[in-house]
This record gives sequence, C-alpha cells and structure tokens, in this order.
Amino acid sequence: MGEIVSLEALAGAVRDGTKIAVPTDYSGVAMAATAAIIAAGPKNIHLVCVPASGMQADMLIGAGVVGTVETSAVTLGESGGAPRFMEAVRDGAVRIMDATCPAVHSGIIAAEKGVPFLPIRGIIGSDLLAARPDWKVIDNPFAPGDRIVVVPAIEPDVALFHAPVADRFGNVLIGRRRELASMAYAARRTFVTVERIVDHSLFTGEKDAAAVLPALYVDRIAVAERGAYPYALWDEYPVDGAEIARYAKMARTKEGFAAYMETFRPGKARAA
Amino acid sequence: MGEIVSLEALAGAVRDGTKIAVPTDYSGVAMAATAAIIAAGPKNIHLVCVPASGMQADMLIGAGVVGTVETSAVTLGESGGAPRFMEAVRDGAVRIMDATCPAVHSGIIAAEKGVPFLPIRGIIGSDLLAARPDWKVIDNPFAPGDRIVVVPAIEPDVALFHAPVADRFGNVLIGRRRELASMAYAARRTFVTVERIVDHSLFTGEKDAAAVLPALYVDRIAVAERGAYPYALWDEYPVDGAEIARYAKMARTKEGFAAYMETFRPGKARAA
Amino acid sequence: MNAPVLTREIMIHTIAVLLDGVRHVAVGASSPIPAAAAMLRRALNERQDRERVRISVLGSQEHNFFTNGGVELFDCAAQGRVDAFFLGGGQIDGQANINLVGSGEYPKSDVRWPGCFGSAFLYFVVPRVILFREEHSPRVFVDKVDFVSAPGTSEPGVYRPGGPHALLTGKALFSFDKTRRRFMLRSTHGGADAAEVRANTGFEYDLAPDVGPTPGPDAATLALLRGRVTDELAETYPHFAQELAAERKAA
Amino acid sequence: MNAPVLTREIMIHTIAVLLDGVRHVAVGASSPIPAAAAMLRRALNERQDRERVRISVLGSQEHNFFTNGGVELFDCAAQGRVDAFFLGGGQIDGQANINLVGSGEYPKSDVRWPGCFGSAFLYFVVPRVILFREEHSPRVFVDKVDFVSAPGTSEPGVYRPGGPHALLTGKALFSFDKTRRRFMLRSTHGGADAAEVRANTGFEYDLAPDVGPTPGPDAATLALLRGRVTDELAETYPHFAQELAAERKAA
Repeated sequence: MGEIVSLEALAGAVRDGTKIAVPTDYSGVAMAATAAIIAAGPKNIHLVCVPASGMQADMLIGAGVVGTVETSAVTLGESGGAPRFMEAVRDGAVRIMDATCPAVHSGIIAAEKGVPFLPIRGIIGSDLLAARPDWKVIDNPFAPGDRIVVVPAIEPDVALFHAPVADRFGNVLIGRRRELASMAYAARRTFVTVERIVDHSLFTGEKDAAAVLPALYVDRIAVAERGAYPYALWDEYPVDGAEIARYAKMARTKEGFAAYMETFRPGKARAA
Repeated sequence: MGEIVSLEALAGAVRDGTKIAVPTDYSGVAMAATAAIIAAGPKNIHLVCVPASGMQADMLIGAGVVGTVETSAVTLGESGGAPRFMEAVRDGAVRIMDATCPAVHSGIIAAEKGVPFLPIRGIIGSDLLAARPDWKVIDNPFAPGDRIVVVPAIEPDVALFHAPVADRFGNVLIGRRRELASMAYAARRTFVTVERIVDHSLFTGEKDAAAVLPALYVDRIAVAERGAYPYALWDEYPVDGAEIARYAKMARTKEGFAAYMETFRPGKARAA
Repeated sequence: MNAPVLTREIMIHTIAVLLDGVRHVAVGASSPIPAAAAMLRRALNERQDRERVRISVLGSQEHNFFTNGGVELFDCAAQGRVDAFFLGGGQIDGQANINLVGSGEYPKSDVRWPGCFGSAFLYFVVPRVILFREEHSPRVFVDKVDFVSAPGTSEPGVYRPGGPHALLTGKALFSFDKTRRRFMLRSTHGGADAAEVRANTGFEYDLAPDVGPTPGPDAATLALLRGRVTDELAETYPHFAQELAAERKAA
Repeated sequence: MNAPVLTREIMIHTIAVLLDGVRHVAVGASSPIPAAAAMLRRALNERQDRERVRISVLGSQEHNFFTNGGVELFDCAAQGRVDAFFLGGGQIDGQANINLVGSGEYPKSDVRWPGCFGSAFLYFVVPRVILFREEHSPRVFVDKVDFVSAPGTSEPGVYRPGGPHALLTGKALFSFDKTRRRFMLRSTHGGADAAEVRANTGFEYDLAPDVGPTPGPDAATLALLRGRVTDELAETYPHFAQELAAERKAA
C-alpha cells in the first residue's frame, strides 16, 4: 500500500480494458499521468468521469485509448466544446454512457458502501433513462406508487488523481475534495501523482487528519511536479486558461491534435 | 444561520416529541447541553444515537425526557452497562428501536442525500428485522433473488453535538468526525455547543476547510466550556473515566441517579 | 455612472428580481450574469436589512463553502437548502424541456454538446430554477428538444419539489405555468419587441396582457450594480467585469 | 521474563496465530486481548519480513487512520478491506449465533445488554470474524440464543463473504464449520480439559481427533510479547498492560 513508483510504472498499470475513474477539472486532474498513459498506449479503456471531465478525457479519447466514456459532461469550459470527444461521439468511435453528476456520485458511493445500487431522485422523464438501460426505476419500498431511479455501483479498477502532497507512509493530502476519497474507496486500486513527498506523517492532529486520504486506500504514488498542468491544483497553482484555449484550437483537427500531443509533457519537463 | 445564543436558549428549542440525533462517546457529546435540556424538561423526545451512546442517553432516559430511543447500543464502556437505560427498557418505560451501527449511518445518509431509503448488506437472519418493522427486505433490482435490506431515511428535527471551535460566521470545526456533518445535513436544525468562538473565519485554506462544517447547516451555537465533560473532546481534553465510573455506580438506583443529577452541571460551573 | 442601462444590466437586474426571497443560490463557474444577479440580490437585501443571501459558485475555491466534495451541492439541493439555480441548454422547448446533449439522432448527434451535468437532478429538487440563455433564436428555442436532458414538468406522483420558474433570454422574459405546461411572454428587452420574439421562438407560448419593456434597475440599484457588485464580480469573473465596463464606456 | 506462560498470553498468542495472513485487523476500543494479539501479529510479520499488518483501534484517536467519520469502518469492511474483526456476546450458541441484546423475552429482557453495535453487519462482511469471550460458562454458551443479534450462518443466496472463523474462550479454542454449522473443539487451556469444557458449554459441538493443550508461544515469540508488544499495548491500554505485568510477577 502506498508504494512510491515512477510515473511510467504508475501509468503502465493501466492496461487494455481497465475501468479508470478520474475527477473533474478543479479537483486534481492527473495530467502528467495522462500523458504517460497515452505513451504506454493501452486500448479500450473505460473512462469514468467523476462526474465530468475536460482536456484529460478529450486527450485520452483523441489518442485512441478510450473504448467507453461514462460521464455527465466533457467540456473545455470557457474554451468551448471538447473537440476530440465531440467528434468521437458523433462518429461512434467511442461508446458514450451519458450520465448526470449526482448519479455518478451515487454509483461511486454505492461501491464505497459495498451495496449493489443506490436510489436517486430526479431523472424520471429524462431521455437518460433510455440511454442508460443499466439504470432502473423501482417503486419506493416504503411508499408504493412512488417511483424512484436506482443506479448500480460503479467499481473502477483504478482511481487516478493528482494531489499536492503524500507522506512517505502513503497517506495523501486531499483537502476538502472528498470525491477523491470516495473514488479511492470505490476503486480496486488507487494511483496518485503528487507535487512532492514529505517525511513527516500527515496525521499530525484531528484537524489535519480531516484533509487526509489514508494509505490503506492508496496503491501507487508517483511524483509529478505541476502534474495537473494546465489545470489548477488548489493552494498550489492556478489554471492556465490560455494553454487550454491553445489546445482547444489545435485539437479541432486530428492533425492539430497530434501536433499538440507531440509536445505535451506536463510535469516531466518541469520535474527535470 | 449560525446564530449565537445562550446554552439555555439552545436547549429550550428541544420540545416535547422532538426527534434529536446525538453522536457517539468519542465524537463530541454535548453533555452541558444535555444538563440544560434536562433542566428544561421536555417530554417524550425521540433520541437517535448515531450510532450508539453512553452517559448522555442514560441520563436523558433516567431524567424521564425520552419516549423512544433508537440506537445500536447504550453502554458506559469500561464502567459497564448503562443502568437507567437497562431498567427503562426492562420496564418498558421507553420504547426501544434496536439498530446496528451502519444501519443508523445509512438512515442518516439517506436523509443527507434526500432519498427515502438506502440499501445495506448484512442483517438478514438477525432478529433485528422482527424488532424493526420499519426496515424491509427487497430483491436487489439488478439481481433478482439477491435479497437486501433497505432502511428508511432518518430525519431528525435536531442534531446536537459539541465541538472545539466555531467562528463568528457560524462555521464549526469538526475535524475528521464527519458523522457530525452527516447528522447536520440530515437534520432540520443543528445545535452545536463549543469551547470557544473565534473572530477569524475557519475557511483559511483548502486543507483547513476540510475540517469545517459550514454555517449553512448550523442553526444555533452556544458556548459551553468543557461542554463534553466527562467525555473527551479530541485535541482538547481526555475522558474522565473515574467520573463515568462514579456515575455508573450512583445511577444503579433511581435515588442515586437523582443525587448525581443534583450536582451535574458540566461546562456551566467551569464557564463561570 | 451616467451611461445608459445596458441590456446585460437589465438582465442582471431581472434575475435579481426573480431571486427575491431566496437565501441560498448556486451558480455555475462560467455563469457571470447569474452570479452578478445573485451578488446584486445579496447587496439589495443587505441594504434593505433583509435575509442574508448565500452564494455558492461551483468549482470556485474562493466562493465555495462546501466541504464534502463534489456531491455536496446535490445533497444540499436534495435537502431543500438550495433555493435557486440556473440551467441553460443547446435546445429549450415550449414545455421547458432542456437538451444539453446534442441535436439530431442520439447518440451520434449532428452537433454534440458537453452533456447533462447535474440538470437531470437539480431541475427536480431546486424550487426556483431560472432558465437562462442569451442567444434567442429558433435553433435554441425549438418546438420539441431532440433529447430531454431534464424534463420541464413531471407526471403526478413523481417527486418534484423543483422546476422552472422563468426563462430569461437576451430578448425576453417568460414565466412558466406548470399546470398549463406553457411559457408566457412577460416583457422584452435588448431592442426586441413582441413580434421579434415571436419570430425568433420556435415554440408556442402565451402572451401576458401587458407585454412591455423589461423594467431596468432604478438609479440606486444601478449604482449598487455598477459599484459594489462590479467590484465583487471582478474577483471571480475579471474578464466579464472588464467587458461590462467597456460596454458602459462605449454606450 | 522467566515467569511461566500465562493463560492470557496463550490466548493472545492463539489469536495471533488465527490472524496469520491478515493485512488489516480492526479491534474494539475496550478489547485489549485482541489488540495485543493484533500487535503481536504485526511484530511477528515484521520480524519475518512478511506483509505489513495495519491495526485500527475503534474509538481511539491515536491508533485510528480513518478520516471519514464513524461510517468508514463499515464501508471499509464492505469493500473487503478489513480482514479480521472480533465479536463477543452475552450469549453465543452452537450455530455461532450471537446475542448482544439481552436474555429472556424481547424487548423487556430479564437482563438487557448494550445492543448489537455493528455485529449484524460486520459478521456478514469480514472474512475472518473471531468470536472471543473470556467467560466460559453455560449461561454464555447456550443451545439457542434468546435474540439473534447476528446469525452465525446464512441461507444460500444471502450475500455473505464473512463469518465466524473460530471461537476462543478462557478455556478452549473451537473452529467453526460453516457447512455443518457446528463448532469443533480444537484445544484447551486455562487449566481446563475437554471434560471441563464439555461441562461448561451449553451447546453441542464436534471434537477434533487430537484435542490437547492450546499451544503457547515459543521463547522468541514470548519475548516479543513481553517486550515490544507490552510496550505498545501500554500506550492504549495502560490498565491492562499493568495487569499483565502484575500477573507475570505473581506467577
């Protein structure tokens, strides 16, 4: 648990068909690991966005490693639509499992709690129900006639995210980004990239402990300085909106995307 | 939200029939508020122990303010059984809703998530199912024949606990005791006693924010120094096991209990 | 301060009026007009010594008091603690159904949009959902959406404390009648009149008896908007605040 | 160091053997013998350069790495991340049903105990549940419990990755056969032999072919137990560590 490895070793454990959960843009996106996964080139991965994604999903899809994308949205935010995602969905090059944010959270939390499903309000009357035959509508057992949606547990093979700090015991600082903890609880294995590893335990008091994901849930840790770039890492560095805009423009064509990816080495270059 | 009031004003809002949720012994037990509630003397309260209780439940029961106790256990730990609880259950003086810890958590979390129920593994084959007709067994909608228990949401009128610090904006430090947050999310109103109130915001960074229950969920705050005594308050003071043992001994009889309660004024005496 | 009232300022003020009485409003990270309106509502309430308004800006570090991760907004809304929220859509139809997924046949849409986000949930549980879309054109306001991300109304028996309260565009303000399942045009702005709105709307709707220009802010409210609210806005939406300032100068 | 091996030390060692292979064991706040056994297992694994053993002491601030509140133990166990746990009971019967609620008619029990705690869940999901009760008497080990807090076995089709692994008392060690739904006496200690165990047990059970004395620790293990493990124990269970030391002196 909490083994410290190279970025390549971490990324290499994402194999063909792996179901991999990633967090949303502001929550610690493992962009350096994303580049390393693309370099390793697994096929047909099932990407679960918790609950949405941006450049990370777009890149993985553009690089051809994704077979299925399960998400509430993929967008480059102020830079517009996610071009590789939009084209792949339009062309049927990836299977899309459209969702709505709280249903993704509920699926992850079902796995966290070891239950096969969770009920959730809303959704009834949405075309999502037809798009997601794996969701069902049942009678509330406590009020017959009250119809309610149930979504199955989402059990990722791997949860992957980026955080500021791990300690050498394998504990990871996640702050108030508790969806990262839920992803780790739900996943069979959890891979984390961090800005740095410290020698002292992150469990220094009850208050500090609140911000920690315990090593029990963490399998591999790799150092990747500025590993969320161009996304922000809270309390560390802001988003580089211009870089995302540059990506958005280049990725409009397959060729432009390829050219962008040629030089995309977040973390690595900076860690040298 | 987050209104700062006197201990008496806080306790006075617990009325006849109020459903009140309280945390377990090591999680911040509002003992000073308990004394104040007993002094106010509401009748027939429905006490939900999340998921178990000790001296707090025993005292409230002994003082005759409890109509129903919903709990996974009531015990004085190393000091033995909870005498007023045991006698009241034996005599039928209180209605007991026996539970198991994770089922209480699931009921609270169901309310937190605004769903009418949560599924939970285990329990099947336990006599708890007969004792709790409000729990049901259904077929897992995703695997017919797989029987699973569902428990209804627990929606307390009031969540009550003790914490080290609130800020003047109504935010409360709860550290890693996240069940306190769940109780507050689930409850219609949340009352918190604290050791002290500070002028600066507890939201000073992402790491510190992880330990905070936001004011949105907090209705009334009262200062009660050493307000968890004789229970521990993490990072503040340890449990006073001798005092609990003294209570355990005196509370064996109604008279002994009455004599103990005559002098039980935690927090108040110390705040003077 | 003496520039004429901009259309965007009318929209901000209109939303602030629609938010009258809310205590907690959530806005998306890239929704500066709703955010400005929420800030104006907060400032107005403070000036009038009324209830405090809390604003959650999703995805913001600064203006976000949630501490339980991404799920907290949805849980908070399900608890009834979010009074108002904003939804848009690539398509919105006359029954207030919204489409955030794509136009054409699903899933291989002609034009694919990002996805439903939280709409299929929040539209059901937030009491006052304000539909907001600046572009007012027949391609947005269609007779029937190609994909229902979230329905405008629900059958009896479906748990639905929330739903559409109003629709605001760059040209018009509509109210929504849940029983009749229809919008009603209340007023127009941005240089449009009722005829232009009719020409640019692909669905049927009712007309209020007194359709006129959407009222703008009074002088004191405008001063608040151009002063304190613009300053607050600049912290989170610096680009938008600059745009507004430039528009005022040019006007 | 030369005191004869105490019964409690045999029990601690026995549990440590039962814990062979676990990676995460949870123990109750007032369970010093199981905690000592878990600490011994951890120390043994370290000496043998084997897998690391994590110990969660429930309710402890110091020896508790959980950060998601009281629910985390149960979620963690449901995820399959708790390999071993300990349960006791006011009554335990021959089918490994346990009763933590009370004796006599429910709910107005003759003797009321604290309640089920997490037993009705953890007994189902923790693979290696060790039943532990020092008192070995017919009032504890009954033919049929008056209230099933948690059943020893489940019908086919009931989700049940976990269940009873062994029963350790102050007099005996039993294994449990889930298919036969019966205990089997493996060995005795604390001055008891098979006949005394028989006389003090209210339920039927099988006999292992070779019932003999429960093996105690070898010299190196005993040294580890009396040294490092007792020191570790003293941090969380100072009273129990003192008791053990006093017993050793008196022996």
